[in-house]
Amino acid sequence: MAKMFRKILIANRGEIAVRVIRACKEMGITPVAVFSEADRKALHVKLAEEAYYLGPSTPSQSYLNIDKIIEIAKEAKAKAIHPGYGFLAENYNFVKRCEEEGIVFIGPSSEPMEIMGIKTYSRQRMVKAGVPVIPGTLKPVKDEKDLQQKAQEVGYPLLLKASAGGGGKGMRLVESKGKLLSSYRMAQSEAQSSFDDPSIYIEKYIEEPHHIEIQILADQCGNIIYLGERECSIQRRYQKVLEETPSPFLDEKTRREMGEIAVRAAAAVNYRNAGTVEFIVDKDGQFYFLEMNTRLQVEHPITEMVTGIDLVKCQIEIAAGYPLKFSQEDIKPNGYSVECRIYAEDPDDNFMPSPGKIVYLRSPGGGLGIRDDSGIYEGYEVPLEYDPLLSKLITWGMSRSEAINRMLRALSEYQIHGIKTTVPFFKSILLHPRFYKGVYNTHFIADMQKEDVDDTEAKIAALIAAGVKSYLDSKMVVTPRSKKKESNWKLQGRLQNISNRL
Amino acid sequence: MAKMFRKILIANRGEIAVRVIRACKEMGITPVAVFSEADRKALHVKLAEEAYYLGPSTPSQSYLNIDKIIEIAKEAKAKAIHPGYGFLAENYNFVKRCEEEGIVFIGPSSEPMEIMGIKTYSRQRMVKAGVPVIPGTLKPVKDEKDLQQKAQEVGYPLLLKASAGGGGKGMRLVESKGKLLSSYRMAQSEAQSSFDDPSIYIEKYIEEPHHIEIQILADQCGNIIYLGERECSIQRRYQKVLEETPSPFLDEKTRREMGEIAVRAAAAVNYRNAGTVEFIVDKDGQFYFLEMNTRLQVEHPITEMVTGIDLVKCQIEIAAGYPLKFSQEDIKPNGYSVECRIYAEDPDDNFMPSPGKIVYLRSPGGGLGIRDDSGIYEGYEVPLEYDPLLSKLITWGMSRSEAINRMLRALSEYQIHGIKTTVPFFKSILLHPRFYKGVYNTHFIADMQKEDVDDTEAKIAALIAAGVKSYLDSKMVVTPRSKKKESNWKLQGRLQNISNRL
Amino acid sequence: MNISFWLDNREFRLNLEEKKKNTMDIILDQKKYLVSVEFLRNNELLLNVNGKIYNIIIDFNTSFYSVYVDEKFFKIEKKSASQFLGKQRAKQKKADIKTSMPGRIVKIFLQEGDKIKEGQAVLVLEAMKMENEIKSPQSGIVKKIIPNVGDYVETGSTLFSVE
Amino acid sequence: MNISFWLDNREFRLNLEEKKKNTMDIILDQKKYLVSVEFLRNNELLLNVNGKIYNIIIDFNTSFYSVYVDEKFFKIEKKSASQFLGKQRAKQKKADIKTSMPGRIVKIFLQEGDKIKEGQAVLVLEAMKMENEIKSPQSGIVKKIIPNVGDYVETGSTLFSVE
Repeated sequence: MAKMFRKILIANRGEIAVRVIRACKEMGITPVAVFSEADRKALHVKLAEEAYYLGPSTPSQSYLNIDKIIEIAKEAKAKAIHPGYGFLAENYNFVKRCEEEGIVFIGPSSEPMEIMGIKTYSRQRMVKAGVPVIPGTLKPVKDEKDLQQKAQEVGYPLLLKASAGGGGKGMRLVESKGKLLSSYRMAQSEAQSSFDDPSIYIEKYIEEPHHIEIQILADQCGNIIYLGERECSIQRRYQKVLEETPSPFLDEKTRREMGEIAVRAAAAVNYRNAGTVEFIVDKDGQFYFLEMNTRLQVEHPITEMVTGIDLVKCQIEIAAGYPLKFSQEDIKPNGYSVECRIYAEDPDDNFMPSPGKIVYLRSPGGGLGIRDDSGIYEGYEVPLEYDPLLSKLITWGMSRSEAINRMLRALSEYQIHGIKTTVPFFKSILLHPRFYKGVYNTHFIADMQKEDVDDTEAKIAALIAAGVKSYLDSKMVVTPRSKKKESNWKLQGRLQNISNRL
Repeated sequence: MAKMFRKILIANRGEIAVRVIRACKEMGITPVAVFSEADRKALHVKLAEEAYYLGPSTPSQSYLNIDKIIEIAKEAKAKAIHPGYGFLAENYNFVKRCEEEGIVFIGPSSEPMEIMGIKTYSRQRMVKAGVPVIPGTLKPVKDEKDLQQKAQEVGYPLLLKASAGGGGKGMRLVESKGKLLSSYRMAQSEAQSSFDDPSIYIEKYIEEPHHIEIQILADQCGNIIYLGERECSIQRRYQKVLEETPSPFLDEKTRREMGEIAVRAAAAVNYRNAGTVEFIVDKDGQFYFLEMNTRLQVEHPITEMVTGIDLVKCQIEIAAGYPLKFSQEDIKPNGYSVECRIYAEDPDDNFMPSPGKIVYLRSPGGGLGIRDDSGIYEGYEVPLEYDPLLSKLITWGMSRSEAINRMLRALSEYQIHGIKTTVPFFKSILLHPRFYKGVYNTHFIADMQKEDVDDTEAKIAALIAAGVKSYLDSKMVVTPRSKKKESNWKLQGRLQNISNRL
Repeated sequence: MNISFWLDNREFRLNLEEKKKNTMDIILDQKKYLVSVEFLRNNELLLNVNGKIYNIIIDFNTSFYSVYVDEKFFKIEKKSASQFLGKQRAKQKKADIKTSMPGRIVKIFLQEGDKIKEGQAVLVLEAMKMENEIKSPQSGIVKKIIPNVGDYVETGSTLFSVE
Repeated sequence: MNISFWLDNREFRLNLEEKKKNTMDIILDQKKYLVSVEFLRNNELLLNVNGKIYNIIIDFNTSFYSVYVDEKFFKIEKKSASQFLGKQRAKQKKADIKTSMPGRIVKIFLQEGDKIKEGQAVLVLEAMKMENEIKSPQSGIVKKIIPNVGDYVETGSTLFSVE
């Protein structure tokens, strides 16, 4: 009979490590955190019950250091490891190593992970399983002759993609025959440098594409269910920015078909764990398998909000050998959910990363349907070494408009000072007529022109504030013996300045 | 056709004012706050879009000052007033005044409020409407002779209650004939001083009672629905401490019966607005009408968590004349929810009030099914003048145990320093075997003996912390030129102490 | 470095040896702990004791440390045993009852000179819309009652003394 | 009291008259505002302007105020018009391009002496796992490029100058 783990090591950092730590605590499992030099004061360390030092800040020497992580797991007697997302989450060598060391990896076994990791493999498998894939080649093109011939068959516009790839690296859009060769060579060299594997395959380019993914759960007893979709078409530089569920673009029939296909895709590789099957959906609602993420997604919370199912707890139960607690019939998504990814980036300066100290923080907790999965706290210094995701603000509503209006309210209460964040950016997305109507595709942000907001009122307030401060500071000098409360504040102000100057 | 308000004045303070302000913002309505001297820096002022000064801190001169509130509403052009709970929420003279002034009171009309306010009136009405009431007298006892005769009919043990009363004031439990007269005289004088109305009526005393209430919604078109129950038996000095829904004590049949009776009770007085019908349920599941609260309840969020319905928005829509968006069939509560009331009281010192400055605050936002309806922020000074409710921590779970374990996790992350709070107290309730099993009645807290927790580990950590601090402070003196980060912290520490000393 | 503290009327001796920056060995009750510490905001410490994590808020004023370990509070005194016992003895003889909260005096049950039993209520303090009975921690005679009915009292101010 | 500020290259004159503690009349652009202010934590103000509420974070360093109004940021300068215009003129002539974030230089496209157009990328700075092109705010000649590929640069340090 399945037995629950006593301790789980979380081989990750930031908000996702915090997320997993909380799930462990709610299950009575002791969470064990690991941290790099830069993360000595990180929130995931503060919230863990145990924490161990990994090494220098560079990922290769800390969160990607397989030997060290295995060593700590053994020392701390953690019988299982949760990889979060990123870092080692889709590294099948790490999974193999865990399998050898007799440590449970909370995720799929290494084989399906390997298949899904290599795009040409997975395309072949999916076709065999009767899962529709984007028209194109199933194998990497052999040479430039082969390339030109295959390109002719597929037709233009087309995409050249790295077989080992992902995340837009080694990808090229080819509009016409003329650009084919040059693009191919660029793609090859980029693929080589990113994945040290130059092999490239061809995909038909889908116009006005939607990026929609299906959440699935598969246990070790062969049960697989789908938990509805997530609309992820709001992207910038192939980076998801905002997600929502259900998708305003899908009809019930397509939704169900995609769910059933996703289950088939998972079954085809003997998948177990939570997983996500990503689809490209064209403007006519035709959908094609894009890739499968064999791990927890950043945007998993919106599915949790409409189903009530805690996906991280499910991952842990599945890994421990428990059967799923629910069948497909039990899954009845309820209401609407939206997620905004709060990044440490400056929306007014071309989304430049903005690491640094958070000197002031007010989070928008409170009220129905608000969730803030955050990895930061006031006084925390956002490190330069890792990705800039600070927090995920999630809202739920009975209607789509309630979820959106709740998000606008929550954003208006979200105050992060000391670094720049994308909080203000979301207002312009959420209030954009095309978003509000729900008619958008992956080109939305690129097409969206930034309309400038009228801030006269705020400007006046700012000038008045400056006036008040300079008046009171001047007064402080002439009359040192003013009322207690007041002088107290002023001295505080002074002290503050001194300590800032250190 | 109904028209939505442009502005709403919130005639309240603390977490409930914040709650209403947020609902307004999500509906695109401008919230207008009012504040007393003590509340100049209160959170409800910070979050409001407009705020006006009411007067001195004493409630009678601020939050109970009807003339001033009406005057501000007119000045600010607020066409409606939300009373929250407490203060003027059940004052039918205020409602009459609003009716005269042509301002919409977001609540029932004055008549049903008046009927429900006087216990003997409401008992009579309910009996007429076929709503079961606790056996006893429907009218106040005329004199001591009448008292003794009626007491004989009702039988012992019995309760003497103030007709105008509520909240345990002017209430006496009489075990036997011998104590009747003396108890009656005490009850009378207490009723006189509390409500300047000495009239007393008799109720049969229910053994091992449960306090369970039904949430209802009634619009102006005659639609009335019920939204399930709330189990409120965890009480201290007639004060609710923790609530949950659904009640672990009720079966489906009783639940439905109580809901239908609650609807009948509301219909009997032409009720409109959100409202709560409170019942006493005896150990055999027999239920009796206790009273009706003609306003929003403190514990309304747990009903929102399982139904997804925002009750404050419903109140506002009803007051504006909109019909309910859902019928009884649409109401399908989902999952379990628990609320812990975080009070500024010292659980280790007989729940002494603990006003003062909150020097450090970490709220447990984050994760699925967590909600913190709070009226405080770091740096806020909890005033002495008002009730000690700081925040309501609410969790949701698919199962009752998930909701409870989530609450335990959230409480473990809730750090409020500078004042004493009831946060630690809830752990002992939630972990108590009788609570966990769900077999408890209103005597639970009184019966519960405080088992002391083993804090050896924490003690050792505290001693080590003191050692580290005194070591580093001593070092600071001898070597002033230590590393930047370190000395920075130390100076901060120093400056802190100085400013504290002001 | 050796330090001695008092906690719950018991003395604890600490031996502390710094290994490298913010990392030290600490011996307490013959047990050795590997401790590393991070400094967050003023007075906020992140303590790692043999891998176990503790969130600490610590404040030092004149004679004692106020330490919060997660939500638990400890008062750790730094003064020497003799002083300490001295104060203890004093406690036996005479007790000044101070208020742990500000509020208004609404009732006084006794007068100076009255006999009083341990746990007997002396007066009622109202704060935050609640009436709170202030009881005597020991039996004896009421020596002094400072405030009058209606007075407003600050936190820490003496209400009455029992001897 | 009269104060003058510069915001977005425009001068604003304020007249401020304190009525009672923390309450004042302020005249700005011929409009009069009734202002009351509450002081929260250091640098945090709760401003009430004719009944409207603004949450303010304000910091003064040497020559300007950094003011956050809710989530909007404003830089309000206190220096005199002459200085200000002086600086403006300077800006026209020569531009030192500073980095608004720390990071590592991974590519440099141009050399000193090269012609450059407004908006053209000069180098690539890597931070937080993203490569960011640093562009020139104006056309001209690249006068200096300070860092080399592989260098680590701090916030505010100059990357290159265009003239």
